[in-house]
Amino acid sequence: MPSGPNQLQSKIVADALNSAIPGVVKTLTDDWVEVEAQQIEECLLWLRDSEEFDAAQLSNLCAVDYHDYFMVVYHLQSLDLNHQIVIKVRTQDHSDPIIPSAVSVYKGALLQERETYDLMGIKFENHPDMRRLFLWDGFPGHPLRKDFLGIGGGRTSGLNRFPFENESDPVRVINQDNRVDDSDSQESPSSWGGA
Amino acid sequence: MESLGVVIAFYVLSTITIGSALAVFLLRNLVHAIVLLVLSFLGMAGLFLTLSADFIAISQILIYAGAISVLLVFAVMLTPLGSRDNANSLYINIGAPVGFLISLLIGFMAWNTSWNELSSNEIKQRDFTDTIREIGDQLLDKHLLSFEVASVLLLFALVGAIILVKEVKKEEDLIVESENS
Amino acid sequence: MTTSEPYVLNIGPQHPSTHGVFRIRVVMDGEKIQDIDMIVGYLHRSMEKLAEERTYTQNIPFTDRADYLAAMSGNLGLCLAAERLAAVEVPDRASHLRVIFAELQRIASHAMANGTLVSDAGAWQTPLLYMFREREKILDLFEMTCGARLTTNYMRIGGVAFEPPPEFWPALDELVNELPERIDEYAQLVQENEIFVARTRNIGIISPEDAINGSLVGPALRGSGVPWDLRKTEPYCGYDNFEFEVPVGTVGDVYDRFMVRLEETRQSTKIIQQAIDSISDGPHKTDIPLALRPEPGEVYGRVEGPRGELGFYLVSDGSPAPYRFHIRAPSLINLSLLRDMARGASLSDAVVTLGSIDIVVGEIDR
Amino acid sequence: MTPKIPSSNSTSATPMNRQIAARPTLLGFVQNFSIKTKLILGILGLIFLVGNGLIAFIVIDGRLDGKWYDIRDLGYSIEFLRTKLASNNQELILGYTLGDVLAYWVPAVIGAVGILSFLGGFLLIGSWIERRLLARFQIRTGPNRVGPYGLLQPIADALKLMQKEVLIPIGADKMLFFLPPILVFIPAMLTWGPIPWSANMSYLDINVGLLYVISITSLSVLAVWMAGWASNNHYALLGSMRTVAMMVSYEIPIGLSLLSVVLMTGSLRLSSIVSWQADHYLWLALIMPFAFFTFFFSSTAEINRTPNDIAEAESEIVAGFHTEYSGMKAGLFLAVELGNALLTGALVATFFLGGYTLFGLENWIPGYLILAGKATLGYFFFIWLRGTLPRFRIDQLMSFAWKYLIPLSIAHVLLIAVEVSIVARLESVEWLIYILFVVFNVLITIYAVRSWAKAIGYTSEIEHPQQPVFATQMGGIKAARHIG
Repeated sequence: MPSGPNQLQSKIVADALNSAIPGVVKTLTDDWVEVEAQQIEECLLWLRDSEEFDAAQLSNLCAVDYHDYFMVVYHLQSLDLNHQIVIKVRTQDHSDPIIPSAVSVYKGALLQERETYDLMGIKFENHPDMRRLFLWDGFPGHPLRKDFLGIGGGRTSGLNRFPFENESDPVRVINQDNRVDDSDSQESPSSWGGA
Repeated sequence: MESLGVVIAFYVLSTITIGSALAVFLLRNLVHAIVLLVLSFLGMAGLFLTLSADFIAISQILIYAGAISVLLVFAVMLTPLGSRDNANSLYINIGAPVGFLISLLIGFMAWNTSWNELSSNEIKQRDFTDTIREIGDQLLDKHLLSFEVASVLLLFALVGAIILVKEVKKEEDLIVESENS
Repeated sequence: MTTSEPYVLNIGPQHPSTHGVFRIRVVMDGEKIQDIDMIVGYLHRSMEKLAEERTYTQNIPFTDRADYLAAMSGNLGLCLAAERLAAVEVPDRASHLRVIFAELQRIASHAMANGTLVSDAGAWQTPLLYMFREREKILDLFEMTCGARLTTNYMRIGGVAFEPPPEFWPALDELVNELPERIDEYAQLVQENEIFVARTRNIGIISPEDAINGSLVGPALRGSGVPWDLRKTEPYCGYDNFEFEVPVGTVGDVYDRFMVRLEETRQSTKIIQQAIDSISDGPHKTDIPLALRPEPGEVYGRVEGPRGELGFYLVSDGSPAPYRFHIRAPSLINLSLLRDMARGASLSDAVVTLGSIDIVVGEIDR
Repeated sequence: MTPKIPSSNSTSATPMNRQIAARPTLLGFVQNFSIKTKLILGILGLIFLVGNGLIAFIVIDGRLDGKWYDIRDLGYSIEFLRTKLASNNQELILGYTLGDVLAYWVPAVIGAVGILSFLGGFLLIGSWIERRLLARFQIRTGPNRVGPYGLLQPIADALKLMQKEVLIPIGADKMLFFLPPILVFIPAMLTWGPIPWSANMSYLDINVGLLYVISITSLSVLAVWMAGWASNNHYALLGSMRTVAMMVSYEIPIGLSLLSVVLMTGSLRLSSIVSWQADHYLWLALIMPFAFFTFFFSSTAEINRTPNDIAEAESEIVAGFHTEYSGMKAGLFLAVELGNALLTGALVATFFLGGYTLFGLENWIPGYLILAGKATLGYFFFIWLRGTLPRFRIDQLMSFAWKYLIPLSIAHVLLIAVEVSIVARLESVEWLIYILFVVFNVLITIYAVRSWAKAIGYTSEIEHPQQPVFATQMGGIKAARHIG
């Protein structure tokens, strides 16, 4: 049984997806369908335009850190048919995850993908404006990762000190490549990037 | 002939007028030059006042200090940042002889005019209280033709400005030129 | 030669019309906007990270501080999601109380949104303060019930924290009785104002297709003519037992969004009245374990907050704290289309458009 | 059933509400006076009125010289004092006698001190009035902490502003940044010159008074532009350019509306305009309502008041041209704004509402009190607008000026010119003609404004209401995507 009240049976979604784009579904549970990472854009486009599913709106996009890999979760919904579809994507590696962007399909993914990149460090390919959203450029690390602050592998991720407290901080050493640059360097619109 | 106050006022106002006009010429900063030009206009208005020409003085303030300066402000604001300096030295080779010739002309005319020197008694008798009615009468009576010609000219300028604005969308500089002229 | 040079205008982080510490860098050509870039994060508190260290109940105060103008709705969203995750039943009286408080919060929040919108249009705070009149009374009711006016922290997993005090009910009756009249007054104050109408009609139009594709929710989506309201489509807390209408705009401009909000406050009054009439005796809370340990799994619970779909994506690994706690912030996602709307508009229109989207910076940044 | 226990004091359930309910009010204070106090206050008020009336009577009756100061009377005054002081007719300085000096300086000082102290007093009390009134419009209390009923609030504000540091932004043009707060003050003060405060009571009763008013007020543009330019701030520059554009546009309707005034009264001298209205027992606002409206509306644009306060539109460009000014410099801008509002009230009163006259009442009440009352009424009206209306957009304002006000003003000038020539030919039944004109002008103004608006393609937004529809009327939620 799917957990959401109006959620579609993921089996139906998976079958339809597989018949449209062969071999795209990787795993599937009651709740969600996991699809091939490189084909997510295609998948979403098909779901959006199909008569049967009509996933017109991207309701929510976020990512979950499972220590070894990330799951990016797409909550789609149809406003006509009043149902929800949950699609997931697993990233290949944990250190530098990259998946295709959904902005070309859903404009609403614009800020959500930037947020995910900022806090989780997942890069979205072909996103028109892939910059950090909340934190400043040069912030060391991505705070929502379970191994933020270098306490890798452990279950707890306590933020025991702020990254910039003093120079001799070991945390500082880990992130020494990233320089803190909070200056207003983007005076000209051309350097803002994006469409 | 004149009371001392008027004489003092004349010299102070002339100093202000000529001084600020010179500064307009010499200053590098175009914006400062505009401000000083307005000061020069105001000094001129004061000079008119010393001659009991109240209407002309007020018109000087209204038209030159109030309106022309705003026009200049617009011109400056529409000028690109790079050329916003008082580039007078560029044209000094042409400007100096032209200016010299003009002042020569004015001087010659001043010399040549038979000034109607009024005695202080005559001045006292003359009524300066209602210059404006006299000006109005003169304009609509003796100088009616020139008055009408001037108004038609202004109408042409107005229509021309509108046509320029409507037509030339890509070359906005023409608009400013028409405003400046 | 004259050319017009584009220049960069920094609107915010401290600016009267950004409603908080929100910053927009605008490339302007005279009065026209060529391009904008939003810079958010001045109020970022990393709530989602902090929440992974706390139990579900301990996370409820975070929702107060996310959307600080609609704390009750945030409380409700988290509680509903956690209840679904842990399979907790809610007593009927608690559901009714939740509906009453959530709808009161909606009225208060819409009053704020509409008031600030008119202020952005240049009315010197008069409509804002008029709309604050009812908001004050609602906040008084909150204060009576849970001791706080903004950060209420009132709902709990399995019900609500407190039974309202005895003087709450007559005050609520009085408020509900006078509200329709007051809302008519606001409608008249603004609708018959030619200047306001001229400033908002046909400004910042969003087409229904764009609104859906841009993930717009709430009054922003309904203003564009899409009848979508989670209280109708995915009823929670027994909303299917109440009769109310979903107002929908016809053009999709600023004025429509304003009017949709105003009409929603009317409908909320109706819902509150029905909830008062149908509330029954009983416990206001079911007892749950102090450290709730839901089964491993995930849930995406959502409510129709004042700003639209307020979602909570919770992932449990069986421990008392959520493994992942994500807030789907409508304020942030509604801004997806701001750049498209602002391009080519004048500065004054952009300000009004931003006001009509009704952002809360606490929720954007979290 | 539900535990709805009735409670008597439900509205004052919170401590804050109780505190608010217990707060004293001005009305309550007056009502709580004993009957004796009320009587004494009433008698004092009567004495004040009667005393003023007596003074006015003496002044008007010629027992004292009614002339206060007038540049045209300088010569007469000098002669008068010269003869009076003939015994002491020795040269004092630079050929001037004591009589000359006195005749020049005494009235000048009296007039300047009079006007400035009135203005200064008003600037102090005016900000209190504005804040209290606005608070009343906005159902709040307003300043009520400093002094009785917050009356000392303006002084506290001024002290606060004086203590604050005056910042000069990096990259500012220091000279131009320093000047504007002073420069905006000059036109604001000078414009008070030709306004007649009472019969023969005018600081500068020149025969080009009306032109003087227009030209001096147009000077403040430059100060505003300098402030915006020198601040090195985009908000300030935007605000100042908006001001410049708007002032240039709105000076034309102002000039045209005043032109009709000149046509009708046949004089540019402000005291003559007032006495024309007094002689005919007819306010110009009645006979030319369009000019009255145009002048009032355009004045709101000139002095940056709502609904035309786009130059310092708070929600858009923070504070407009004085964004970067702090401390007392910002205070000066605010004071000028306030003074200008009062000045505009006085100008409207002088041009259109009979100035210091009030249908013969000016013989019993001093004219300056009547004028101050009318000016304050205008100021009240500005506060009212500020508490009520939103702001126009700049393009809306511009098109309003160029498309509506200017063409209609030109037509209006023609209309008034025709009417003046009719009056000149039918002087015997002048009063009847004027009554006819009042009725005709009101009707033609309404008709012309409506038909012009229609001709130019304007449709009232309110007449075509745009209401949200309900989802059930649209066929429910399912129709979501297919709405046109």
